[in-house]
Amino acid sequence: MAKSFPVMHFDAVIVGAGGAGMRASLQLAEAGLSVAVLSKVFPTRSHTVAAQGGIGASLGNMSEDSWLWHMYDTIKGSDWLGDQDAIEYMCKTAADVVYELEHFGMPFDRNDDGTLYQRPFGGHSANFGQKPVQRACAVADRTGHALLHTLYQRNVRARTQFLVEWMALDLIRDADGDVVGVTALEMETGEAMILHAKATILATGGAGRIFAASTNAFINTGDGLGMVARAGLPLEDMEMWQFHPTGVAGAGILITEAVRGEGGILLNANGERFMERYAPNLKDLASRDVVSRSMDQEIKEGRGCGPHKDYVLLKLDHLGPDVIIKRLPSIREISIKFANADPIKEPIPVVPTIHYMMGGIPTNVHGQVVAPKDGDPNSVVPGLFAVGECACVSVHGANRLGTNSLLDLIVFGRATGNFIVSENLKAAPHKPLPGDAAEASRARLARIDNATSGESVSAVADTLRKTLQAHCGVFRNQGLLSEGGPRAARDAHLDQRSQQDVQHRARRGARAR
Amino acid sequence: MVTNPSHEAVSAHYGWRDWLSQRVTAVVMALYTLLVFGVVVWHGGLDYSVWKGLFANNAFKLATFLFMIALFFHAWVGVRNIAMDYVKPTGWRLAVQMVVICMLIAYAGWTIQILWGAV
Amino acid sequence: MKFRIYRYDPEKDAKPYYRDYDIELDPHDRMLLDALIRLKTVDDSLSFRRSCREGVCGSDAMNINGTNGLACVTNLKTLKEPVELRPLPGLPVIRDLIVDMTQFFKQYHSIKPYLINDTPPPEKERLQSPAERERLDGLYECILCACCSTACPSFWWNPDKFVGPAGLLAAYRFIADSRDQALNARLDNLDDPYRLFRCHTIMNCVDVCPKGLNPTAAIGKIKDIMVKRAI
Amino acid sequence: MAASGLTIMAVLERRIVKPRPVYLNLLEIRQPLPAIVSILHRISGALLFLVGIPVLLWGVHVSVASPEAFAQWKSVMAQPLWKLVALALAWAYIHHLLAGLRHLALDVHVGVELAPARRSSAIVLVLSLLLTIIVAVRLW
Repeated sequence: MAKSFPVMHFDAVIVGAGGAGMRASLQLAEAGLSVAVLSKVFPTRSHTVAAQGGIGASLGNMSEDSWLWHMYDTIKGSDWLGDQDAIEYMCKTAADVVYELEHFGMPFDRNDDGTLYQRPFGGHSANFGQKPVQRACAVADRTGHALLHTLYQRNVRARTQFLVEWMALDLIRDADGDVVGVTALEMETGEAMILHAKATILATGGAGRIFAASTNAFINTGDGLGMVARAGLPLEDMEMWQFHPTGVAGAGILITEAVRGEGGILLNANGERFMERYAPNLKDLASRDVVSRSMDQEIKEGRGCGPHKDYVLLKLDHLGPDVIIKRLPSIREISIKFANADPIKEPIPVVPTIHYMMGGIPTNVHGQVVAPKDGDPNSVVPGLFAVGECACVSVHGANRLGTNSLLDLIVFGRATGNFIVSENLKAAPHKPLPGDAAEASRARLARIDNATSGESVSAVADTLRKTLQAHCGVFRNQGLLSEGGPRAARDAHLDQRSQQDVQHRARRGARAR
Repeated sequence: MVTNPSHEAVSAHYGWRDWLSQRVTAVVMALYTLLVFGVVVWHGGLDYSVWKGLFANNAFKLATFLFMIALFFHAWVGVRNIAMDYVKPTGWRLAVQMVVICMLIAYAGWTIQILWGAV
Repeated sequence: MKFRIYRYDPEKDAKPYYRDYDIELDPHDRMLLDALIRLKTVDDSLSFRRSCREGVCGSDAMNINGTNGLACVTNLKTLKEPVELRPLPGLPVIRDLIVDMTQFFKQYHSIKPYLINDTPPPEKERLQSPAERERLDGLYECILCACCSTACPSFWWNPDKFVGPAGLLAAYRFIADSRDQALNARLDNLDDPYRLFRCHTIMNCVDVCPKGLNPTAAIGKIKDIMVKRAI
Repeated sequence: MAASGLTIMAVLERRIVKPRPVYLNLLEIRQPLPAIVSILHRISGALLFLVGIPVLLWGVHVSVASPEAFAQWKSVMAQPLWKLVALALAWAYIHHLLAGLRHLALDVHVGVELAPARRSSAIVLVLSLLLTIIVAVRLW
């Protein structure tokens, strides 16, 4: 293998072409920067496409609403652990970014007066928790699909450069600890390259696939988190994972909260609407962690349905065929295909399923990655940004409010784009690449290329997923977690597997300090 | 796989006329078919006198001529469509199309000769 | 369960060949994609695309027993054995079941797949009545899986010139949008014996669309508007 | 862009490797009924153009010429080989006509959903065969 890789130069490189990556790339491309977006799948295959329910913004199209109430719901939903400055920024900006999406052509559902329709959603309330409010802007139950396609289309218009089916390998940090680009592999040819950039943005999404049962796409393997960890930077809040209350039992496919927003209810084996007991005010529309825990409790106490008493039922036939066909068409499709149940006639079997990673790469509201340095816990890592689920601006705290994930992508994708544009990168020169820019990737590729024996990837991954599932479930406590951590490390053979990576990380860490 | 947006709009700015004319000619031919079928049924079969009589009638001659012209135009668009799908080299395709045009013009001449030529 | 799969590795194989598999499935393996993932644990050289595994991302389109479809929403019980799996027809094969979709996306891009409205946007949303919005139903849901275009004989013969069902469906999605102002330019862009009029209403696209969409109907409406505009 | 660096276009151009196979085996790809009707529409059209038009013109030409020519034409048409040709052309004309009417209906947005389209194609297929059989009975 060649000593170093060929080099391409850009003002900005974005890793990941989901909602956040493409919202950021749009700002950059429209500002005339040379920007490359690399993605291991074609952009419209990104996991944003699977988001169903909606995007939250206090437009007040249905009844009075206020960004303050949205902010309150978000903070309360986060178990009071979210960063309130960031949440304030997000909720204040929400209306503008949603209107922007509408102007981009996103086919939102409408009210009779032509304004955007908004639906009720779990945890959305008026007047600081007093009563439910309709705040979720939606495109039937395909909001993420419409959003992702609209952003791709707008990027086509802006002539963004996409590097499709390219796999990012490692961040490149120079002697000052600044990030000056990434190494990446063109998957079709197996050719590795250096993408030299003045700004590197990670938009690699979540890691839901490290669990055995997940609502996430197969691609959600947390690649960006690995890149950051290998570069010697810390991650934040990694124990905070959201279980979505309604994944199809056995299949894990997501059934949006909008089902309950439109009036669907949860029943246990006795036919009881048990959420009335756990959350008398919001009932089935309580926040996700509350509903998930309640469901788990019901199942644990023997009131689950089915031969193994291991799921509960989501009933929506009382909404009538019209509402189901107009507002929840994909849910019906999923339910028929994956649960053998037509929700117009019968309830859908559901279980809490891993859904969203609240933690990730720590950033500020400009998307700049921060890490502790010289006593400053929020010291910026120059050249590196992160947006979307892989980032932790900490607007979600310990539990994300439904519809805030799409909002997070768009608000912070755009904010990061704007910040980078304001930095006037066009005029600035590239910071030189370090001499060993490609070394870590080269060594790792060589090790894989030259390996003649080893274990099966799928077997190792399966063990790891089972451990995560067993130790980081709906109820997580000190004992389970502290037992699961080392076990997961053992499953992944972290001790022996990545000697070269570890050595490299140590060197880098030393330099960065 | 690398995909980059291409923006060339490469329309020829024609196409709808051929598409429509193929439909219009189809209707003309269908009506004529119905007419001939009706005449044959009306006369309970075909013998020479009926046949000859038909072709002595100017209205029928005109209808037949219309049918033939519709047929030739319809055939032209249809055969060109086939050539566009299966004959890839441009030179060959143009050659095929030229031959077809010549044939159809000759057929049109023949039609006129049959209908109004020396009887 | 028995499978017969089209295999091609550009680094090893001079030409494609078929390989037979017979594997025991788990009772939880419901869809074809589950079976493929299980096959990959046996033969990790087998290559196919997959992502959302619920029929919304459009990655795992392939030719299944002769018909294009998404592996993730194809129930194994509906399949005749041996299940014959081949790449989408008419596109260059990169490896096994993975095709190069450049041509397909080129056609999609060629119809300017984005809203065109050059008036300054209002402070809030552009208004659109529910009826106007409803006109986009059955159009915007396309997942760009390419099942339709690669089932279309017209696309097989002219993939470089015919926009194909997916691209034309997208074209009509913007023509039908009350907010779009580029109707004439869009029609001009399609008035072409190849780009639009290669469609001969064969309807294979409708037959295979995993989302139940109807590109043929959309194309018919484009032709309609174009002819009405001209006359 | 620095001189030492590669542009995306340069990368793209380098990538044109060896020719790739294309899977397009028409015998293995299942064709639904509407597609079969459609391809038969094309085949019958080609047949009518290549054989039908000259035979039609020749037939009309000689048959209106004189009673003797008409009689002679009738006797030629009575030969089994010509009967077969006539039958083939009859099928081609009937199928092309019926399938064409179906296409016209689709063009005015009638029956353009999947189920009716399948049904109408079955009807076209069966009806054209039936009518051809009737023609065959009349011919023999």
